[in-house]
Amino acid sequence: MNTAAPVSKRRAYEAPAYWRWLGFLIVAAIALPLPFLLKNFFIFQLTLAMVYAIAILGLNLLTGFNGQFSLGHSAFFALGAYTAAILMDQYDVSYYWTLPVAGIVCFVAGFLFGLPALRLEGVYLALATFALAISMPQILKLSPLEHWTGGVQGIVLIKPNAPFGLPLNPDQWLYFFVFAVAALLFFCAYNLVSSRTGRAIKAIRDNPVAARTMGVNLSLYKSLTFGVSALYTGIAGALGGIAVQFVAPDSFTFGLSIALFVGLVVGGVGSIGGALFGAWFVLFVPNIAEQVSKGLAGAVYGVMLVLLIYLMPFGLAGLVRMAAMRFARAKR
Amino acid sequence: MELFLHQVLAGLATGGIYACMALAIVMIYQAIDHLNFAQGEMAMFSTFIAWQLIEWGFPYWAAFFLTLAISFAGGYMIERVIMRPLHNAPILSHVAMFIALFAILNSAAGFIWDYQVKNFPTPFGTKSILGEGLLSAHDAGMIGATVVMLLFLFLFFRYTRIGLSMRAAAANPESARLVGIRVGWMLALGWGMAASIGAVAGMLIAPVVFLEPNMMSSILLYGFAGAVVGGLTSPAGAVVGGLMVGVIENLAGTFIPVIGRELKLTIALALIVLVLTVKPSGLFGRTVVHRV
Amino acid sequence: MSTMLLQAKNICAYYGPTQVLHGLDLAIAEGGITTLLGANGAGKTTILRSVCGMVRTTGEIRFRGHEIADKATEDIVRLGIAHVPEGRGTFVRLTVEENLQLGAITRGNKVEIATDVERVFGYFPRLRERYRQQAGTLSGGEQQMLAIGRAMMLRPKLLLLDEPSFGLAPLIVQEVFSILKQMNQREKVSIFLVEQNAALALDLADQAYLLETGRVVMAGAARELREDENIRRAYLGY
Amino acid sequence: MKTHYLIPAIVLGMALAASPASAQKKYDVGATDTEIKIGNIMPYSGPASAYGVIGKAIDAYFKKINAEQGGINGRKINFISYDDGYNPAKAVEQARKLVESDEVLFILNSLGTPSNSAIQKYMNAKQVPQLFVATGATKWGDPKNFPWTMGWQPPYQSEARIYAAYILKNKPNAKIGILYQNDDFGKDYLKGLKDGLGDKAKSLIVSEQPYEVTDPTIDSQVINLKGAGVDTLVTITTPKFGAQTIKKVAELGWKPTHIITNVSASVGGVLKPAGLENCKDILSTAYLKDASDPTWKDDAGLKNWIAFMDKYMPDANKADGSLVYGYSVAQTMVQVLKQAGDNLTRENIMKQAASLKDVQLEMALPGVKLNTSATDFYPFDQMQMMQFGTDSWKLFGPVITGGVASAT
Repeated sequence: MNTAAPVSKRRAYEAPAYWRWLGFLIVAAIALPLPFLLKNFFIFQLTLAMVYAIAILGLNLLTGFNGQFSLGHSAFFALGAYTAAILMDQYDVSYYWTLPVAGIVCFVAGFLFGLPALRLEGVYLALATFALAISMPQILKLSPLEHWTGGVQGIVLIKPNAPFGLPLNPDQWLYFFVFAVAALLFFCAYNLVSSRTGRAIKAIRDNPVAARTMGVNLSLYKSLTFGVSALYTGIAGALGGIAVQFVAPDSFTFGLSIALFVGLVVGGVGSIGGALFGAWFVLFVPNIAEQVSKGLAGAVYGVMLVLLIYLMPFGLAGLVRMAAMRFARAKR
Repeated sequence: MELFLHQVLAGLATGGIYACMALAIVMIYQAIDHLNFAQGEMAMFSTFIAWQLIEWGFPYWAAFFLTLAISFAGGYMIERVIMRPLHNAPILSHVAMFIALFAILNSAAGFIWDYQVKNFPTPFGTKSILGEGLLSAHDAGMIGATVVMLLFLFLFFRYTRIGLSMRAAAANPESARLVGIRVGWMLALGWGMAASIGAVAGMLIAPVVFLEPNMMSSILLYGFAGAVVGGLTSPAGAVVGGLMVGVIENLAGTFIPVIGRELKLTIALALIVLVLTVKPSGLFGRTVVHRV
Repeated sequence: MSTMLLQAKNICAYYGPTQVLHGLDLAIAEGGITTLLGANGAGKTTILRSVCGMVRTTGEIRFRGHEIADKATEDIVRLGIAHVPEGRGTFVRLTVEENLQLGAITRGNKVEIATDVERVFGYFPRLRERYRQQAGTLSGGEQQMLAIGRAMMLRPKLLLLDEPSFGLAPLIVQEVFSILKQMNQREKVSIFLVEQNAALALDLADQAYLLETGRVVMAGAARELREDENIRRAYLGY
Repeated sequence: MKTHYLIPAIVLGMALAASPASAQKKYDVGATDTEIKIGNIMPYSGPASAYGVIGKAIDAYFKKINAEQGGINGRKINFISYDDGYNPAKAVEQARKLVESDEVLFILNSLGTPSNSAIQKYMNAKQVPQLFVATGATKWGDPKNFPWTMGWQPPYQSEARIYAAYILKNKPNAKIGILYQNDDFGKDYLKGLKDGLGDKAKSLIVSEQPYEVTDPTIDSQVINLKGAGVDTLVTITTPKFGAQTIKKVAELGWKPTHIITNVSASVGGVLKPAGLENCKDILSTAYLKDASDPTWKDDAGLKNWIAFMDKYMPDANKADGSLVYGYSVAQTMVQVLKQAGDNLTRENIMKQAASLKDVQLEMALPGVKLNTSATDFYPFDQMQMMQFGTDSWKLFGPVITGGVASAT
């Protein structure tokens, strides 16, 4: 497949800045009281949804904004999760310190992987990242590394308690913690995308030749984007490991990459807010599918995915954008 | 040295499987300009249909050709019914559609035929023809059939008008319409042919790995690797690439100490990525030269 | 003046929700060369795409008595309209030979096709030298020749050309345009030419239209337009 | 026909658990006068979906109990089974859903070592029984550290030790080659085999060949084993690779002493596809009856099972060993619930699960009995060796009690 320019070249409808702030405030107003209203299990699920949203956002930075296709983000997710787990398990590092470390490790890994990947485009890049995703669980199982990784048995972690004697249970605390991290990362992503650098990144997606003539250093920007994308996904992995309290090679198979990719598409390629809906899909649609039919859970999931893509070929963000455009036109 | 030879032979036998799949992948790439992630599952599903026909008492070859026809119709229908409404959607939505197709076919096969491994007959027999069972008649037959298919495809694409139309429709649909080609039909035809070739691959592979719903998921990966290393634009490259992957993987697993046994796939993949960074369109792929 | 080959009435065209053409009328005489002038973004390319059914269009387009406004591109082409699109639409991965064969893909008679290939070589001898080469490796001028050659393989009644001079050296442009003139006369093919280079186009054409923001603002014999004061100032630059 | 299939078990259970139905009713979340809620996690989708039928078989058996006996002690069983796609992270989510949202009394037979490892700590912290997990890893019988987790099937290591003992006794100078799946399952077997061989492991094992579940074939590994001069092959594989190995060994014209794990010993699921003519003299062990093995065709237990299958799972493939497995797990559970009587607290469930005495399930081999105690959390720890004849397995030797339970 030709994925050099995977997103539609149509001009995106840009919402005014105050809308974004309004959107954030609405999300916050809904999200913050939730932990006091829901059972712990739902709080945990929402926490996981935010974790996936961060990972999908990371993938979106690479695929949606820079036009590089990746099926290998489960590997960065795993790397982040294992970095956090090993630091906590072997070196008694506090969970919050593991996030920056996981982020940096993944940034470096992503940057380095991005360098040879520079020579690859479209399907070839897809295969290289695919290979990365397939290899990661095998590397994690490798006997010489067993001492750190726990081999096939994985690592069990302890769930952090709320600090400063806050009257929150661990699930509630983790929810707020992840919410804060997610808010920060989404904020950074917005700023990155609309900055000078962000324009360069998008220019590479839309027209690499023109970008080069405009003086954009293609290799540097592409590798950096790869690094930042891996950083996001790695932090998500670390948070995921902490939330689930367990990391093992089987949690980070190629299936995770596929799930993130599907989340990216249904949320909306090239849309930052879409990652939230993508995460919702990744987490809840399999549950809905199995309620419909146990034996055909996979098929039901597939059919739901098909219908969703028919309904909104440009993802939820595309649908919203279209509606907003209609609305704006109608107002005129 | 003996072990080396044995592993090379066994690698060729396994590589035959990959080559077969790689060919099917390149075929659909030629026809629709996409990699289809559901291709392996389509092949698996076709093979189950053949198995069912044989269970119902059809003779092997009748089941074989009937399956080809059914698969062709199935592939054609998938394009018309599922992919057609999406022709304006972005490419990533297509990929998501392939994933959905994968999930549906895999799950449906498990539901209909359950997950017990099934024996699938071979038309070539299992007699050993080289090196005491290293290369069986079936292995040789499989490689032979792959080469025949390759030849057939080469002739079809190179020398028939419809083959030329299909290539044109895939490479540049808009221009193809402008010379009067019915692009929609060509795409559906491409899907149909790819499904049939996948069915052949499935029916050749199943006797070796046993038939079950997850039979193809890993083979598809190796097929991709073979197709890409050989060059996606070159059917012959895909066959050579598939055989290479089989041999390299066996040698890495056997001769690289400590990590080789546990990471043989990883090592094979790393080598492929290395090849690609040196030769980005594969060993035999044609680089498209653009001059403005 | 002979009968009208193509007659368009009140065509409007849209890209998504954006309207590009605003109800224009157009007629192309059989056997002649008609050119369409206008600034960038005036909608010249869109008219060609409308004729070929490549963009959402309303209105009425008749070609040799057939209503074609609601037909699919491939069916319109099969009626005898060949279109050399913007950017030439070359099949870069295919050979020159295959590109030419594709031009005649809707025709069945192999002998006729073979003689037509020879005829194209008669106009463009350079293509014969490049016969087995991948089309993407050709130079810009050669690719333009290939595109025109491919279009002629259809034996069209009407040839639509979109900016054939774009990106070519002046000498090559001269060569291409003189060949177009010959083709028009010898092959009995009418030509509808969209061109930035107004001077060149008006020299070649019999009839001309001037387009501004999706509307026809002037029409007439090419000779008359060339004499027009406004046109001279705005498009010919002297 | 309305038979009480569990008659022997019930009699035994009654005899041993003095008066199970105490007058006082006690409940934890998940149990009421009319209902017992049981949770379960299965890989209905994903790479291990082949095992999803276990969940379906358990469900079908509970349906039968509800329909034919009105449930257990008047309480219907409400069996809630969720899919985790063999993904540990998803298993945690599903376990929490079962415990916190559906409020089940306990979780039964959740499948897979990774998934159970992921939820073990949570279940023990919550003090919710994680009963009869569907994995043979040795770590599930650890009442000291994880008093709320219990295994069910014989530990992989126990089985491996049986093979080790067999080899030491019958082929003291064997050249052993091992083909194993490179995951928790394979590595546990490997450890058991090496532990069982003891000091001689180093000298006897000449080649170890791992494979990945994602490998299309194991041809290369088998060739390496043959090339290393192996004369005793131990095959630690899942069914598909077991069939491939048997076939490849035959194709190579190689005739080692071939031991294959119980997981891959199904006549209908592995040996038939691999070709029965290739299976002569293969060794394995068993603890459940193989429904596809003609040996049992006149067995009363099997007939009951077939009657159950025909009525409650008519579309299922009877050659699938997982169906017998699920059926037997459900029967074990019914036994425990009967013993618990009206005291349906989580603590008592755990206590009753740890008080199984010589329970003979109808689909277990004759003489292979369930036994647990406060210190023994391995319900099945007995197996018998068998050798394949021309079309069926022949049991031989005594019923062997695995060494792992006593060793730890």
